[in-house]
Amino acid sequence: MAVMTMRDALNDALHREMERDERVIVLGEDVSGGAGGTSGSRDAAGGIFGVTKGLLPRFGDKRVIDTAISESCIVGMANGAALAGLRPVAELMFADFVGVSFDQIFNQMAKFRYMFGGKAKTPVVLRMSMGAGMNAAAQHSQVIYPMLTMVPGLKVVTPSNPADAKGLLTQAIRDDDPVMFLEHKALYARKGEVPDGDHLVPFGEAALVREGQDATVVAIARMVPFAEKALDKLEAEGITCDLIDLRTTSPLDEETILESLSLTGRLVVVDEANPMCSMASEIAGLAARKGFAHLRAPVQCVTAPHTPVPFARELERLYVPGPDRIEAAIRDVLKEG
Amino acid sequence: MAVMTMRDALNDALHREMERDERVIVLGEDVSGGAGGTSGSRDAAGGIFGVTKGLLPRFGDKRVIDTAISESCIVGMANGAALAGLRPVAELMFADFVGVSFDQIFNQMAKFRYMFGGKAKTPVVLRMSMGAGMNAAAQHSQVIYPMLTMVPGLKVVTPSNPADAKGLLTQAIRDDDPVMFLEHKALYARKGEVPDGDHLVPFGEAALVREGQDATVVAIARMVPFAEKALDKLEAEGITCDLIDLRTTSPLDEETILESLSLTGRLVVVDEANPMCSMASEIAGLAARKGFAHLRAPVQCVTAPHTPVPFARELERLYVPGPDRIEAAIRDVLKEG
Amino acid sequence: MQQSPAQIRHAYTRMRLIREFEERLHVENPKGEIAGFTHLYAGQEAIAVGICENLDERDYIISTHRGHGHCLARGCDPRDMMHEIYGRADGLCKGRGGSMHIADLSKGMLGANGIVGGGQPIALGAAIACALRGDGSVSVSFTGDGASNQGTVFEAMNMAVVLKAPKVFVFEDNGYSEHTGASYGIGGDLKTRTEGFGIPVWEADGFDYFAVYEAARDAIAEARAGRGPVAVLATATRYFGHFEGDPQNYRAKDEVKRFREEKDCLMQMRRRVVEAGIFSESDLDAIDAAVIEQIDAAVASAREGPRPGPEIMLQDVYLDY
Amino acid sequence: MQQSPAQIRHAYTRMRLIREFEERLHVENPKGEIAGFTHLYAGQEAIAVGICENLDERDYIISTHRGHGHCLARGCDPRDMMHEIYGRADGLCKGRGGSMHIADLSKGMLGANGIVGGGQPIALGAAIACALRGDGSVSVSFTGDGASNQGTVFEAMNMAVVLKAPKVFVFEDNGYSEHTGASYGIGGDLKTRTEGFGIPVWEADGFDYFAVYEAARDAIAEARAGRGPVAVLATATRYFGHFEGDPQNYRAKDEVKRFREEKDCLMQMRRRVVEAGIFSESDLDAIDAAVIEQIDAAVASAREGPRPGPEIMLQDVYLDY
Ligand SMILES: Cc1ncc(C[n+]2csc(CCOP(=O)(O)OP(=O)(O)O)c2C)c(N)n1
Ligand SMILES: Cc1ncc(C[n+]2csc(CCOP(=O)(O)OP(=O)(O)O)c2C)c(N)n1
Ligand SMILES: [Mg+2]
Ligand SMILES: [Mg+2]
Repeated sequence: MAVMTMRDALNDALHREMERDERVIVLGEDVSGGAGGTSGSRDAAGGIFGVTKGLLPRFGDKRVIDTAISESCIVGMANGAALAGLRPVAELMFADFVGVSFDQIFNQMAKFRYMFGGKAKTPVVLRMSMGAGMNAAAQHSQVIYPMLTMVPGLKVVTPSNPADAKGLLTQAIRDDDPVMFLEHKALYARKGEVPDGDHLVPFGEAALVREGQDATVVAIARMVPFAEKALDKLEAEGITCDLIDLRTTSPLDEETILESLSLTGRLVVVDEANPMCSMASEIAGLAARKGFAHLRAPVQCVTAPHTPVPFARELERLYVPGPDRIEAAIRDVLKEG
Repeated sequence: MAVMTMRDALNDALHREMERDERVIVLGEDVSGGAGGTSGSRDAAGGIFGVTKGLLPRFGDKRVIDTAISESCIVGMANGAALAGLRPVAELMFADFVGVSFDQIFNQMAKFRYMFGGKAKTPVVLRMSMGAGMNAAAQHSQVIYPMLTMVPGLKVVTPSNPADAKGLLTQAIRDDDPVMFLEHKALYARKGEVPDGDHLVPFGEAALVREGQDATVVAIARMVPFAEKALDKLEAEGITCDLIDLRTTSPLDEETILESLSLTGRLVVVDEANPMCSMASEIAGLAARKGFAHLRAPVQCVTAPHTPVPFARELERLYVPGPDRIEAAIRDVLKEG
Repeated sequence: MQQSPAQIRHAYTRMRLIREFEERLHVENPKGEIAGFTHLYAGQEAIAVGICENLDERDYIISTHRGHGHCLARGCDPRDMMHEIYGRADGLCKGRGGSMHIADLSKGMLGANGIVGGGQPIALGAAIACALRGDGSVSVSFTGDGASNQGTVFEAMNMAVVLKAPKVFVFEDNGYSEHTGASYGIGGDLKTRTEGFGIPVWEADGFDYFAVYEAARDAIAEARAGRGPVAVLATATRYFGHFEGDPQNYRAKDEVKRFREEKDCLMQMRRRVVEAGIFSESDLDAIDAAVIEQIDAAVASAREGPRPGPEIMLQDVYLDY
Repeated sequence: MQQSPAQIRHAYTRMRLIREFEERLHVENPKGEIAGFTHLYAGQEAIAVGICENLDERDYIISTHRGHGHCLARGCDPRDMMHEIYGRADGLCKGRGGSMHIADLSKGMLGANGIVGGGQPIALGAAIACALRGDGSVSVSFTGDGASNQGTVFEAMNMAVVLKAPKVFVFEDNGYSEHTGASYGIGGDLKTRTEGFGIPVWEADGFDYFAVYEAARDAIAEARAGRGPVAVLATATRYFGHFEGDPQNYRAKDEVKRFREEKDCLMQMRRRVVEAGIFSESDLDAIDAAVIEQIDAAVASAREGPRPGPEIMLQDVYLDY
């Protein structure tokens, strides 16, 4: 075990998997950086968040491929390379850029295997940074997992800490299905203990981060540490909750949620997404469909408002569901029933 | 009142609005058709489903603009024309083609007004055909309203019959916000009475298509006539339900749903979308959040499975939620509580 | 004609196979047993076959919505394809894909594609795999005149040049993009526009098998040698509507008739082969007859093929979920 | 130099305004009061101003992520912009947009855009509105060397030709696309590639205001006359990193220094104007001093500007919902 940032844990997983399997390639804008520049460096960036740093010097530019600004082409290339036997890890700098590449995600990689009668395998990992927290405004701050989660054929991964980031990325690269790998940009610097050597976290297994009695709190990515903060405060008052970190939104670990709900009878879902057709909606709906017998109070959803992500610090802080709103929702869920 | 198909009702609305307001323009692939062809006709298509038939001869090729196959550009042009004072009605032949134009929908038109401090107005209508029913397979059969409904800044319209189609399209064209107008391809030939002259259906007002006692059934687009079929059968046995046709999924008429639920205590949601983060999830979640006090049984969601749309007739029929599955869900919702 | 008689027989047979496959679908379609959109390739056979005769096992192709010709030229089984088009459980894609999504990965056939312009970046990805293997293999995308205006196609041309990838862009100008003439939608012209990206272009008459074959041979040799992407631009026409059922209001009444009578690729090939004394008319008639028999059998078995059920609907969304 | 002294004063002032605006932001940024990504335009002033001096009220422009220069050249209020960049409630966009989303519809400024390549189709839509009005107005998009590879840009070029739209494509080659050299990502070269679409290209040294102005004047005249889209290709450099905070590892240490010393657009313009006897050094110094005062005031007021609250977060998603 070593303590490291999520960025370094991801970087470690990439190095290890590229070492382990020569079919793994990395591609995207500035995944190395410096090509055509005047400094002579070919590892000038290593990804704008530094996650792919050091890969080009180690594995060369046939396996670490800088591209032009052509996201449809980046994702499409990953799709084709996968069909042809490689295991590409493609990068969209910002998750918001699914906009310019959505067809290759939603109509192509997600559907090949099904449309082609089960004969195709498309082991693509699409890494992207998501979420608010850097005041990057409306086009660089979205968490887009709901619109990926709804697409059959995709798996969707949302790590909240360095150990999971390493374990889930390793799993993603070894997985034979297309995986959307969403790295919350406000978590890159989050530190934590990370297992040395091979570390895999299976998909579809949520983590029970805390155990408690009074309610079930389900959270995703950056909402997990925020929920922990809220719980720290409530625990001082004797209020305890199960805190479930989904880790993957597709597959969704319904069992863990429903089991916890059967014990607590109360549910709070914390989702950085906009409210409509969100993961919060999905899980609240799950409770209404399959957890109804246990439900003792209205489900509380803590989400962003139905607005784009605003720029100014004051506004972004209001936009993102924070510990205070989570705490208030937990208090609310305890009131009734 | 005249009886006409949904296709003709839409065509009528387009003719009337182009006549009424010269800022209205229409653009898309083959919205007229025949340009560069050898027959000399410039109204050779009128849209592949015939909805824009007759517009070019009437309004000319400055206002009825055939484009190349460049959907990002089509939607982007509509956005820019709208910012510059026109009222464009752009067409994506198939809703699935949001894939190749998603950025202009999700990062541009939806966000201009907000990002630009409330100064921009983007009165774009984006028409598209959606849904299964023509065995057009995985890339030409999707209902994509959930991924549009979740985007703040968009309005999303899903007519189920000719009268609403006319009234909602007229409203969409006169509306100052961007509107996603989803025409179910299996409904183009559906006939019904359509008011003559000006006819507007406001957004965010669901229609109570049938009134009943035993449960609330919420349905969208083609699911409305399917639900009617199911109810016809159940009514013969004395089971009656409220049937709510959402008409627009954004804004969502929560009041009508919750009011009905407060009377029936039981909810069935019928949605042609895949199940995760669907409108079914949203409305089931709504019941868990705001309708919990009235809810007497688990919510039943009738949706497509978590698979792409399959091609073969037998498979597509299994895929689409039909009257039988709706009937079964209503029976199920009556069992408990 | 530097090709051996065996090669010529192979190519002729493939072209005839495509022609009969499509002509037969045109006859069967109105009977109502075939669901969905069917886009026929008849008229353009010399292009698909002229290209694919230059390929071997290691290579990849990716097709369009008008995919039957490319699939057959690449060696997909016509019987399995027919079953797929009829939506049968034992079709090439288990009845899940249909005409617009026929794929055969075992043959390096990366799929027809219902999204115009969807295939070109994918084919470029396969080209990268070819380059990494370093075995001289290439990846081919077919692109219609209409598709050539899609942003993804431009992106793929650009990136192919950046990466010097062994990618072959085949442009098939059949005069129409659905109901719109090719000349309307294309800014500049296909050749100059492609060359503007730094991609050399070989032009060929798309009705002339030998012309396409030779252009493709030279172009593909460049790509195999690692000198970067190449393009082949071939012009032809489609004999039928955009899709089966298209009333073709955009087209002069006798347009197709004239092409059929004056330029038909099979007619031309027959004439040249017979004139060169390589095969006799009756040799070729025998091929034609065998092909027709094969198609008869394919249709007959497809009509009786097994209907897919719920398991087929639910399987193969993931390998593991 | 066929421009009047008043015109030259106007252009010089705008260029200086951009320069001082950006230099000042570079100084203020590390202090931590400015949030988000800030992309500075310093070094390229002659391009934005050389283009915009040819425009009038009816015209439109659309910008990029590096938008301050285009906004100021188009006449946006530097104080309101500064408030926006500081995220104030009374900023040009109420603090919701920030540096990357400054827009001023009242000035025909259709916005900076955080999506590379997002603006070109939008500007084409505005060009269609211009054509429909038939008043000779034009719509201008600015596109970086990196952005030029985005599919949407190619689509917009193509459709502009198809529709013969009064659209002006300005390509700004500043040598870099984030951390990657321009030469790496562009297949072919910008000029030939653009001409391949059938768009005539005027080239200009992007450090030379008069060269850009004249190229733009001639190009825009074509577009205004209804002869279809045109392009201006100008080469310059950016003086700062891609964004504020960029360590610029991809760049030789003295690269910017040399450009600043040898080619700087303001230096060149001063020299030519003074040599031609149009203004004296002290005339220009006076302009500079006034600009600096204006920027000082803008920064001072922005620092004290009102913070936005919850109403601002919730408003303006729709006109009516
Ligand atoms: C992204 C996308 N846009 C539009 C369509 C509808 N469409 C299918 S084929 C076609 C025309 C294609 O023309 P071309 O590329 O010339 O191929 P051809 O049909 O002539 O073989 C269009 C517009 C589509 N399938 N995908
Ligand atoms: C669609 C999209 N892809 C990538 C980015 C990230 N990005 C922002 S600016 C930039 C480089 C742009 O280079 P260029 O067009 O030359 O403009 P410059 O920064 O040099 O002004 C990139 C890759 C983005 N904002 N949008
Ligand atoms: Mg064509
Ligand atoms: Mg640049």
